[in-house]
Formats: sequence, structure tokens, C-alpha cells
Amino acid sequence: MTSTTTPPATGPEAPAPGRPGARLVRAALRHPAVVPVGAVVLALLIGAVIILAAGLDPVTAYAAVISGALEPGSLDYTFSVWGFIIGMALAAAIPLRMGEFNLGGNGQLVLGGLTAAVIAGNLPLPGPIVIPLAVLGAAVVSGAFGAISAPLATRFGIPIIISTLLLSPIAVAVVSYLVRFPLGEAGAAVAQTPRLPQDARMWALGDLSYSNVGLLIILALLVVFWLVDSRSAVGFELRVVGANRRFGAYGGVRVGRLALGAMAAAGAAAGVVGAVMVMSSPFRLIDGALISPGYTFAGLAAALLAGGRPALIPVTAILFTVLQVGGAAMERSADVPRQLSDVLQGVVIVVLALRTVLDQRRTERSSA
Amino acid sequence: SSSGGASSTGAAGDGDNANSIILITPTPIGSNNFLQLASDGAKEAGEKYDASVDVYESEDPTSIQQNLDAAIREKPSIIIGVSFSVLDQFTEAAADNPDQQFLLIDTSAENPTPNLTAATFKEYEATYLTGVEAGLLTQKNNVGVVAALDTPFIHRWIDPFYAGAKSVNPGVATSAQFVGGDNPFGDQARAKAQAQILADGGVDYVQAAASGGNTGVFEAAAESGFKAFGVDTNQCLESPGNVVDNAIKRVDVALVNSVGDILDGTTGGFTSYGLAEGGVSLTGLEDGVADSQCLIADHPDVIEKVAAVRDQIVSGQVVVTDPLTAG
Amino acid sequence: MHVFELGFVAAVLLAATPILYAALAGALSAQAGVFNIALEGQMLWGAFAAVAGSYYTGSAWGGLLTAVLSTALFSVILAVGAARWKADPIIIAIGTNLLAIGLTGFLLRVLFGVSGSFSPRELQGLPKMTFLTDVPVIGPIFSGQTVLVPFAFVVIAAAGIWLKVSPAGLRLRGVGEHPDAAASLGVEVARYQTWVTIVGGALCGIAGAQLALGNVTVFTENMTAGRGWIAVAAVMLVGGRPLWLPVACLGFGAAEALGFRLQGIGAPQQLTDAAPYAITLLVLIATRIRLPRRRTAAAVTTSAPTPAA
Amino acid sequence: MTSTSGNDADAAGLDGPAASAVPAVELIGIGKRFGAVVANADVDLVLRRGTVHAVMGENGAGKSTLMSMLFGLLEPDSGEIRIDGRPVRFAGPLDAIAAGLGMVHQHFRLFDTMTVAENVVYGAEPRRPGFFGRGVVDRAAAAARVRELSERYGLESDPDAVVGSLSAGARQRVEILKALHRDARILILDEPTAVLTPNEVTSLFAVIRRAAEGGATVVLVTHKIHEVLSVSDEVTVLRDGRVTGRFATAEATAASLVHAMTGRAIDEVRNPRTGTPGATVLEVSGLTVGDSGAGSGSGSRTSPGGGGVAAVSDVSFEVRAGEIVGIAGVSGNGQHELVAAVLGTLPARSGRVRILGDDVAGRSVRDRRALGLAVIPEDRRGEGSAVTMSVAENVTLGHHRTPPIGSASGVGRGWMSIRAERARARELIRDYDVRTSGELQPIGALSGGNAQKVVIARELSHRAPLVIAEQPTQGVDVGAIESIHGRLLEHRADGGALLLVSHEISELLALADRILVMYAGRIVAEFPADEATTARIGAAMAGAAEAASEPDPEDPES
Ligand SMILES: Nc1ncnc2c1ncn2[C@@H]1O[C@H](COP(=O)(O)OP(=O)(O)OP(=O)(O)O)[C@@H](O)[C@H]1O
Ligand SMILES: Nc1ncnc2c1ncn2[C@@H]1O[C@H](COP(=O)(O)OP(=O)(O)OP(=O)(O)O)[C@@H](O)[C@H]1O
Ligand SMILES: [Mg+2]
Ligand SMILES: [Mg+2]
Repeated sequence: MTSTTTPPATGPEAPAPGRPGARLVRAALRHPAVVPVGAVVLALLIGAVIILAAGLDPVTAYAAVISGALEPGSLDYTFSVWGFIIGMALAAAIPLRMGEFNLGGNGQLVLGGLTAAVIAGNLPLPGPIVIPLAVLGAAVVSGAFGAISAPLATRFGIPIIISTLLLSPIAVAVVSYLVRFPLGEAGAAVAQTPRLPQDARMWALGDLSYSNVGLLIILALLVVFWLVDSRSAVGFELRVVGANRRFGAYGGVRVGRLALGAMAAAGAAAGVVGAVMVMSSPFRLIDGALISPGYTFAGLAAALLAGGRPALIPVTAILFTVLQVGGAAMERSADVPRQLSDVLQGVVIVVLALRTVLDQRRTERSSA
Repeated sequence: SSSGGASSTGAAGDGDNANSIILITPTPIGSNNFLQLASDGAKEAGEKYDASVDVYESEDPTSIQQNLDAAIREKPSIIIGVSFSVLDQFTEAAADNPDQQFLLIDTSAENPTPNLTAATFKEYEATYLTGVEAGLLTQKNNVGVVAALDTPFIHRWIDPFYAGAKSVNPGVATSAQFVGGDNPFGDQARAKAQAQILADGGVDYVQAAASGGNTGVFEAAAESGFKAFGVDTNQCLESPGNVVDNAIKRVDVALVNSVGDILDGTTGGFTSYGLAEGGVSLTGLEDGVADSQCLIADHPDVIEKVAAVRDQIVSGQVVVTDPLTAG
Repeated sequence: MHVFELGFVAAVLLAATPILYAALAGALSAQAGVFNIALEGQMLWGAFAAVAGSYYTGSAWGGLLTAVLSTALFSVILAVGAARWKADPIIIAIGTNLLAIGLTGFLLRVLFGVSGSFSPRELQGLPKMTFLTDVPVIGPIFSGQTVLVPFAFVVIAAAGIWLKVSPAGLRLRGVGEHPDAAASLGVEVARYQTWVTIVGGALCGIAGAQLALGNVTVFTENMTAGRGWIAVAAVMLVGGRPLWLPVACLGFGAAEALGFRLQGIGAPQQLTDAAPYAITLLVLIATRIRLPRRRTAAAVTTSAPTPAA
Repeated sequence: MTSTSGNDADAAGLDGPAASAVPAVELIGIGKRFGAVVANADVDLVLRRGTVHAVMGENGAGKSTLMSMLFGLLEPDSGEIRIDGRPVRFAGPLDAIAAGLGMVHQHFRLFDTMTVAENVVYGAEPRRPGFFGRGVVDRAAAAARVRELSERYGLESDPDAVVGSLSAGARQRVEILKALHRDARILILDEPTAVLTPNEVTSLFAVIRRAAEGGATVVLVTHKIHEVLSVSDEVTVLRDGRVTGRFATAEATAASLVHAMTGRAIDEVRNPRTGTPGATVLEVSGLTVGDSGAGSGSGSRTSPGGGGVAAVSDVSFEVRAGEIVGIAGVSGNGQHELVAAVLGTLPARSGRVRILGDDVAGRSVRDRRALGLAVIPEDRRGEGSAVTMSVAENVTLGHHRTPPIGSASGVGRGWMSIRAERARARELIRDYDVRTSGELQPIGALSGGNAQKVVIARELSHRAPLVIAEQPTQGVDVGAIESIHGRLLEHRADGGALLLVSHEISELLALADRILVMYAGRIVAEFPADEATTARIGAAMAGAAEAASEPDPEDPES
């Protein structure tokens, strides 16, 4: 069992015996934040080596990433991306708590987007009604879609990681078809739905043009997950099942239902992201446009890096947001290919997996 | 995958140029040779009018918007947007920034503001001509198209091709295969498989409209003996002996002209570059066919006929319908 | 639809071969109790290495060798991480898959100065078995294929038999079934898992080479486009038994080739995209496969079996 | 004769001088810590060749750890190991095996899908040329080797049987054969009798003595005093990782051993058998259960063939308030499936289960527990706990929706109080005397006996009217047994109903008001306490015991 899915093993609470001083140090070393931070630092070093090997200058490259993502001009955009990545991180983190991997984020995302586009685009209702309706609809549809994987696992023994993986491209293809033919905008050169009416566009935050109320909705979802995970019976059951499925079943946890709920919640989170993306500029669903930024994998990465812990997700999401948004800036001003940010994301995850083990070993040794 | 952003592709000059151009692509240029052409054209224009050139490659609509904002902050002489995908954003931006000059390539707004110039192409006229060639050359009376995706815009390389072929060979059979998949504009393996299917189906002349995937189509041609048509540039050079001709698209020409006009102060409206304007053509109709490595060079008779059709289109005797407006 | 043409058979083989090699890698890992979902990334890396190798050595075989060796090296991350250090193979795999996408794209720019795809004129593809051209039946099917296509079936048969009869094979299966038991008999679990994963890397290298120098002669960013995941599903489908892989993989090949041909009768291109995944899922459901608890545990949850004390 | 090189060496090893000056094994000043826990401290242990040496101690005393070090599974922090007088350092079990050691783990380490022969030769396979000259496993030779060893030591075994289909006793014989195949001259047995019937125990001891007479050296880790007295030559007792007693068995008495183990005297608790049973709490009628495809955990057998076979067929009985009903039987004769079906983790094929009068057909585990059911499972690690989670979390499962931790209704419904969770955990750790560094220690790091106490604490603290206890004292030391038995009797005294599944006849005799005997999924005998005797129960199980060593006769598939 990796501590990725069992905070208790490495959790902040776990004290270490011995002199108080040593105990403090050990406790500090086992703070859940240590692993991610270590992973990131190491990853950045490895990335630097790669940049050097390519005959480029890591310092300017990283500087460009930071400034590109955090310069005042682009903060607005960066925040919106941060929201999307947090949303997709939720879609991965909720099942991760019970030891399941949701690799179907793309399908859930586009289904949500499509639902929102249909509702918001066709219901001639005032914003205060149609916008919540569209978001809710997206959550429901994507939630239902995500939930399919649960019975597939409990009834047919098809691992969720596999079924989500196989279902996703099917959903993407279906949405692509709908956007191209029945729901497509006539005369458009690419497959896309008509532009949403003014009323049906997500409320802006002040004069920000990217970050809108959608960001707040996603953050709200995060808070809810955090409460459920840390304080609720369901959250506890999620972690128990993640640690030992048979133990959970024996203890009276309805594992099947739990999986259903977790996958539905995950799908819903992704669906909400899709809805928010569609209801933000350019206010329409364009074939492939929701997937191409790769928020799904960035979110998965952020969730893994956080070990599914809700409290850490916003932090780890920052990392992948900066890598995403800053990656392009790095390409511009430091002439380091954009793909390097993918490399860094990959390295972070790998290093994290390995660091987790070292951390886990330390726990084992100092346990008892 | 990283989000929208920009790449300074060897600016024609450094900061101290008289003018400046920023080109925004809707997707990474990658293996999309049309976008490649656009950025080459921009650089050419840069050379010609002493302008620094920046190319901002977007990943998705939001990053298009973000690149556009970044570009507007830079206040360049001209911001160029390529393809229909940037239309929404550019139309709005042009309205909001009356003092900034915008240029749309390959798409145009319904009622543009005076600071929004557009240059579109009539690829379909050129594809009609490759169709004519195919119709004349086919022995099996069976021609086809391998296209990247089944989108309205991409039908500009399909329907006119059929029409052209039928115009000279009414009995000819036609069929199309779409690459699709995760990487429709670059998946040579799938493109090749699609071409193979056409070949298995008895097609002996194939219009390759799969962008980066064309390489795969040419490989299939080499292996199973059919002949292909390229697009945008002279792709005969990529696979000599397998490519008959190309529906070329003079993005560079159009871009340089439009930039010139704008810098001279003639802005707004849109020019449509067809056969008449020399914005699109066939390699076979240009000078230097002989050493173009294109098979068409061996068929002067066909070239003659095609040239005739070209003249009819230019003179308006023949009207090629645009699949886009045809719906 | 020309389903009954030999051309169709050829298309099926062509589509199936890269998946076959990758799936064999996955099946061997599964036998050793390592849940290997790094196939997609490893195949992509193999494809890049094959093209780079062929480009620099000027020989397709040089490309194949480069792919095999460097992908084996690439797989060491998973091998050592998961097998020796007992890190979560799924997380490492997700990481290396992303790493492969990034690195190949990055190196494409740094080494060859292009983005998107790389297919210089002088790039050597693997030779086709043209000498078969005039053989009836065989000719139309195999003359357009590389020798790696028939070789795939040889390798799989060999692997299957090896697992059954050889001492090492017996030990490998034991390692997968009950690591603690194997360890208590002095069989070094980590060593077997490490090596089988690295061999898997080499196989993914072959898969990538076949994809980039056999099916076509080019490298394109993300050119594996999900084939590695299909391989993972294939391993699931056959419960990790190599000898059944050809059935599963040819099934996928047929699904894809058929999907393509469906366009011929007016099916939308999106159906083509979905076909292999939909069919896989349906087959999985149909067979209602249930893996042994341990492997399911590894597959369904991250809870790796507790380290041999 | 087989092609395995070792054979003659093996013969030599066993027919060597029965007792020689140099001891076979010397452990000198061995120390081992796990973090803060001292598992072993300055342990000296001398094993003379040709003798049976018992190692006793309470849970967590350090027995398994000591044996793990002797067998090279763990590295000692300090001290020296000598084999035949020569100092050795084992990097791993391989070295230990090479040095002539063999270990039989309490939790069987067998490959269920493989045959007996494959399991025996695994890792040391006889080969014949083949497969591109790399050599292939010589199955004929392997089978011959198994027959030859079985024959020599009286461990009857079918080389071609699939291990997954064997009874616990048969599996244990396979474990021993594994060691013998590797020419083990020093046999380590960690709690080998925990899952055996009296007959199986007797035949095991026969084998042990026979091996010892053949010159082998045997170490026997156990909690059971009568076994120690009956089979061993010498005894070493551990407490808290230290040696607290060395005896020649001849001079040892039960009392002296217990005192050395616990530092106090233990008086066995017994069921007073006062009071009359009340209303029916559990009613099982005509219950038939399919197979629990997955192995039902440590020791117990995964029944043959999966789906087809009925693990429990047409079982009927009832348990009343204030009554303890015992179920005797060889592990793997359906007891576990019976419990699972009552709990709801296994579906019943037919028949009815009523808890406090409610038919629980189609009810979830959670609902059944809500009705008033608590279960102490047989498989502590696999089912009874989550090894990576803290002791606190492990005692909380099932109590997390009810006060004081959760609240059953109102605004707080579905929410938990972490403070209450930890307070309650500390309380239970105190009450049940669990040896742990704190409620936040992962339960996996506890010795099995202590882990067991945690499980029992969790389940009994439900105060459920119906408790099912499967092997509640397996691997638990005498001191703990006493306290656990006390708890179970308390439950009875409070008017609770208890279904006690055990293969310890002594345990059943001490606690049960009625004893049912299960064999091949059926109840084959029932004894009221006053008529029950070891002899009669043993007899009822004995038939089962013989049959169980082969695949069930009832079993269509074999
Ligand atoms: N791997 C480990 N990590 C942490 N603590 C351990 C580990 N192994 C054993 N311990 C601790 O060392 C002590 C001795 O454990 P051991 O298993 O040797 O006792 P035991 O005598 O076998 O107990 P039992 O009679 O219950 O089997 C116990 O306190 C246990 O918690
Ligand atoms: N956290 C842990 N990680 C690895 N190994 C452990 C851990 N905790 C305990 N162990 C090992 O597993 C054993 C479990 O203890 P246990 O006493 O159950 O062994 P056992 O005596 O064979 O079984 P039983 O307790 O049923 O008698 C410990 O002795 C220790 O060696
Ligand atoms: Mg022990
Ligand atoms: Mg024990």
C-alpha cells in the first residue's frame, strides 16, 4: 500500500517515539507536504539537467516559466487554468481515496461541456436560472457516465482504471459526432456548437476576462470534498476501502455503492469543469477544444502529487498550472521547447512515487 | 501538454524594426503544413517590410484568446490570425481595439470593422483542377480522397475534387476516407491505412488532404502503386514518382500582399485568392514543372486540358461551388 | 467493405503487430505480479528511438537496435521503482507515460529542429518481405510487411512455452502468484520482477520500431495514439496468458481495420475512432473476466501486496 | 532415483551421529529492534543436533522475529549465529537454506494454482535438457522426489494434486516437504499446529520425532503447553524479547512454563454453565452456501474448484441469548463460509438466516450488523484489519456512524469526531492490554496476537446481542487467551449469544454450552456440554480429518 492512498501511514498525525526533539523532527519529516516538495525540487533539478544537456539555460528557462505564468497580465488567465486543473484533480482524487484510478476524465469533461452547451444554448431562460441549470445538468450527465465504471468493476471485475480508459474515447467520439452533425453550427468551418446567448454565459468576476464565477464553483467543490474526506463517515469509509477492500466489506461498508458514489462524484466534478469551460470565452463547445489543453492529465498529476489529500490539491495544482501556463512563455523568451513542461510533469510524478516509498519506509522503521 | 503561448521563430530583425507582426495560430504548427506555410509567409513579409515577426502557437480557444491579449499588449503593426478558429476572438478584438490592425488569413468576418482585413483562399478551385487531372488520368475510373477529419472546411478538398473528376469523366467512382483518431492532422499510420483501403477498393488516384498525414498516403501509394495528389506546396519532392500534382495555396503571396496593403493604409474588407488572383494553383500549371518531380510533367496533354479549365474558371464560365457556403 | 480481401488480412496484421509486442510485455509483467500500464509511453519512446537511431546510423536495423536498447533503459525507471523499491507501479507508469510524450516532443525540437513530425527523405524504414510477392495468398498478406510481423508470433509462442516449462518460467509465475512464498524459498522476487519489466521495455521498443519504421517511416508526436492502452486492455482480456494474446490483439486489429472500412459504407469517422475501444469493452464484459484476487487487487486498487517481511 | 544433487547429502545429513559435541545451531546475544520496539534483546539459543527445541512466549515476545533472523528473513542488529559451530551471516533465506535450514511458516506460503510437486521443487527444480538448451523442469523427477520423501518421512501426499484444493493438514505436509526437498537438517516450525485437527497434530508430531531421530534438529514455536510437554526435548521461553527460561522438558511443568512466559500464574477460566438460555438470537435453517472463491485467509483452505461446490450444505441450528454454541471441525470444512453467509459477505444459495427474528435475506452487511451482529474474523490481516491504518482507525470501523464518534441522527449525522475516535481507541487499548506504541501506530506493526486483541476489542465493544468468534485465540498467548475467554464469558453472562468457531477442542470444552461438529459443509454431530468430551468430539472430527487430507469425497470435481 503506498502512502499515496493511505495518509494514515504517513499522515501528519503519526508521531514518532523517542526524545521530543527527535520526535518533532521526524514528525516534520513525515508531514504530507514534505514528499511533494521534495519531489518538485528534485524534478526541477532533473529538468535543469535536461535543459543544460539541450545546450540551453535552465535559470532563464525557469524564470520565464514563473514570469510567464505569474506576471500581472496573465494572472487572470492563470487563475482560470488553476481552477480547471483543481476540478480535474478532484475527478482523479475522489476515487484515488479508495484506491481507484479514474483515467476517463476526458470523456467526463466533454460530456459535461456538451450538456452545458445544449442546456445553456437552447433554454431561453434568464441567467440566474439557466446557468445553474447548465452546470447542474453537466454534473448529472457526467456523474452518471462516470458511475458506469462502478458496476463494471463490481459485476464484471473490470478494473475501474481500465473501464474509464476505454469509456473515455467512446464519449469523446460521440460528443465529436454530435458537435459535428446534429448540434453543429451551420456554415462553420470547424465542428462547433453555436455561440451561447449573452444570458447563458458564466458570470464574470469584476472585469476579469478568464476567471469567472466558475472558478468559485470549483473551489467550493474542493472545500466540500475536503470536509467529507476529513470529517465524514463516507470519507473514512473511502480511506478504509482504499487500505483494504475486504476489511471494508467485512466492516459493513457498501463497497459497491461507495465506488458508485465516488465515480459519480468524480464524473460530476469533471462535468462541472466542462460546463464552466464551455460557458467561458469563446462561449461554445468546439470539437476537441476541451481536451487539447490536457487539463485531465495535469489534474491527475496534481491529485497524485497530493496523494488525493484535498488540503494539498490546491497547492499541487499551482505547480502544474504554472508549468502549463508558463511552459509557453518559456518557449517564447528562453527558446526552450514547450514540451519541457510535459517532461517536468512526468519527472515530478515519477520522483514523487519514489520519494513516497522512502518516506513510507521511514514510517515503517519508526513505527511500533 | 502545455497551454497556449508563443514562440519567437527567428524574428526577421531585432527590436529595432520599422514594423512588427505577430502571427497567431489556432493550434500548434506541429505537422500542419498549412500553418507552417502561414508562418513562413509571415516571415517573408517580415523580410520584405522590415518587420519583426513573432509566431504565437495556441493550444485551444482559451489560449487563442490569451495569445491575442498578449499580442494586443505588444501593440504590433499587424496582428495576423490564421483560420476560422480565431474568427470569434479576432472579430471582437478588432471591435474593441479600433487603433490596432488585424489580418485574418483563410477566414473572414460577416461585417468586419475597418481595422479587420481578411484574405481567404479558394482552395476548392485548385482541388477542382486536381479532380480534373484525376478524372482524365484514372484507368480504373475510381478516384478517392484521404482527409484528416470530416469537417465542413476540409470538404473543400473533397467535393470539388469529385466535381472536377466527374466533369471530365462522368462515370468515375469516388470515395473518401477520414483519418480521425487522436491525432488526425499527423497520424501517418492511420492515414496510410486509410489510403490502403482506397487502393484495396480499386482507387488509382487519391487526393491527399490529411495535412501531416499525407506522408502516409504517399507511402501507401509507393507500396500499392496508386498515384496521389498533394496540397499546399509541391509535395512531389517528398515522394517522387508517386505524386501527380499539388493543389498549392500561395499563403505567402496572399500574406505578403495583404500586409503590404495594410501598411500602405488600405485596410478592411477581404480579398479572396483564387485561381484568378494566383492565390491558388497547381504545380503543374506553374513554371518549372519539368523539374518539379511531379508525374504530371509527363502528361503535357493533361496539363493543356487543365489549363483550359483553369481559364474557364478564371473567366467565370465554370463556377466551382464552395462546400462551405454550399452548407 | 472488402472484408474478405487479403488486403484486409494484411491491414489487420499491420494494426495488430505493434500492439502484440506491447501486450506481450504487459502479460509478462502481469505474470510476475507487476501491473504494467507504462506500455503507451514505452512504445512512444521506442518509436522515437527507432527513428532517431535509423536516422543517425543510416540503417533501419540500427534504428531497431537503438529502440530495443534505449526503451529497455527507459523501462528501468519502472522496473527499479516498482519492483525493487516497491513504489506504486501505476503512478510511476502515469509519470513515465507523460515523460515519454514530453521527452520525444522535446528531443524532436532539440535534435531535429522540427515539431510535429520528422520524416526526412533519407530515413530508412525496415525492409518489407518483398521476396514473398509472388507466393499465392502469403504474398498479398506478408509481402508488404516487415519481418517483425511474423516474428511477433514466434516470440509470443516462445514466451508462452518458456513460462510453462522452464524453471525460470515456473519461478516467475510463482513470484506473481505469491511473492512472499517465492521469497521464502530464496527466489529473489525483485530481481525477477525487475528483469521481466526491462525485457518488457525491450519488447515495447520493438513495438515502437515496428510502428515508426514498419507501419510507416516517420516519427510523429504522440504517434502511438492509444495503442499502448489497447495493449493493456488486451492483457486484461487474456488474464496475462501470452498464448492467448494473438486472439485478443488480432481482434483489435480487426476492429480497427473494420472501423476504417465502415467509413466506406458511410459510417461517420467518429465511429471509426470509437470502434476498437467499444469492442474491447464489450468483449471484456462478455467474457466477464475475473482476475485472481491478487492481480485484481493490484489492478483495481493501488494496494500492493505488503512487502515480504 | 531423481536427478537432484542433494539426495545423498540429505541422507548423510539425517543419518549422521544422533548427538554430537557441536550444537547444530547457536544464537548468541541476538538483538533486534523495530523502531522503538525491542523485538529481541541479547537472546541466546542453543539447538543440539537431533533434538526438538520448543520456543514459547506471549504475543509479541519476539518468537517470529527470532526465527525470521535465524532463517535470514531479517537481519539481526547485534549478536552472532553459528551453524555447526561456524559463524554465519545470512543475506537472505537462500543462504539459510544452503546452510541446511528449512522454515515452515504459520501462514502457509504455497502457490495455490500449482501442484504439490511444483510447490515442493519450486526454486530448486530438477532439470532435463530442452528449450534451446536452457533446460526445462523435469516433472517426472519432481513427482518421484515427492513420493520418495513422503515415503521416507511418512508424509503422505499426492504430487499431482493442486495445492489450492488441499486441507490445512495436507498443505502443512507440503510445507515440510519443501524444507526436506532442500535437505534441511534444521527445521523451524512457527506455530505449526494452529490450524490442525488432533489427528493431524499427532501425525505431525510423529513426523517431527522421526526427523529428530534421523538426526535433524527441529525448532517448534508454539503457545500450546501440552504440545511442548509432549513433543519437545528442551524449551526456551521468551518474554518482551528476552529469554526468561530454559528447561529440559523432562523437568518442566505447565506451571513453570506459564510463569516463565507471563511472570504470573494463569488459572484457566471456564463456562459456569449457570442460567438458562433465553430467546433465539440466531436462527439458521437449511443454509447452503457456494464457495468463497478467494481463500478465506491464513491456514484455512481455499475450497476446490470455485463456483460449483457447496462449501456449506443444508446447515440448520440456532443460538439463544445467554448461550455459547461452539462449532468444532477441521479448518476448511465450511465454517468460514457459514460465518461469511451469516455476516453477508458471501451470498447464500438457499436456506434462511434470522437475526433476532429478522430474516436477513438480501440485507447488506451493514444492515445485519445494525440488527445486532458482531464478528471476530479468522483472517486477521486479510479481513479483520487494514495493516497500513492506525490502531485507532482499525477499532473505529463500524463505530464511525454511532456515538460517541458519529451521531446516528440530527445535524451531525454522517460526520465524525476525530477527538472522540482517538479517546475511545486509547480506552480500548488500555482495557484490552494491547502492546502498542500508541493508538496511531499502524496495526500492521503489531504482533499477530496484539493485532487480534485490537480486532476483538472492536467487535466486542459493539455490545451486540449476537457475536460470532472465529478462532478468537489463534496465535494468542496463554495470558491473552485467558483475558479473551473472560471477555467472551462476560458477553454470555450479559445475556449475549455467542457462536464460537474453533478447532481448539479444549477451548470449546471450556466455553461452549453446546458443541456442533462440522465436516464437509455439514453438521455431523451435536453434543450438549455435559456429554461432550475430547474423545467424542475428536472422533466426530476424526472421520473428517482423514477425509479432509484428500480432496473431499463429496466433491464432484475430484
Ligand atoms: N516488521 C515489523 N515492524 C515493526 N514491528 C515489528 C515488526 N515485526 C515484529 N514487530 C514487533 O516486534 C515484536 C515481536 O514480534 P513477533 O512477531 O516476533 O512476536 P511473536 O512472538 O511472534 O508474537 P506472536 O506470538 O503474536 O506471534 C512485536 O511487538 C511486534 O509488534
Ligand atoms: N508493519 C509490518 N511490516 C512488515 N512485516 C510486519 C509488520 N508487522 C508485523 N510484521 C511481521 O509479520 C508478523 C506478524 O506477526 P504475527 O505474530 O502474526 O506472525 P505469526 O506469529 O506468524 O502469526 P500469528 O500472529 O498469527 O501467530 C510479525 O511477526 C512481523 O515479523
Ligand atoms: Mg509470531
Ligand atoms: Mg503468532
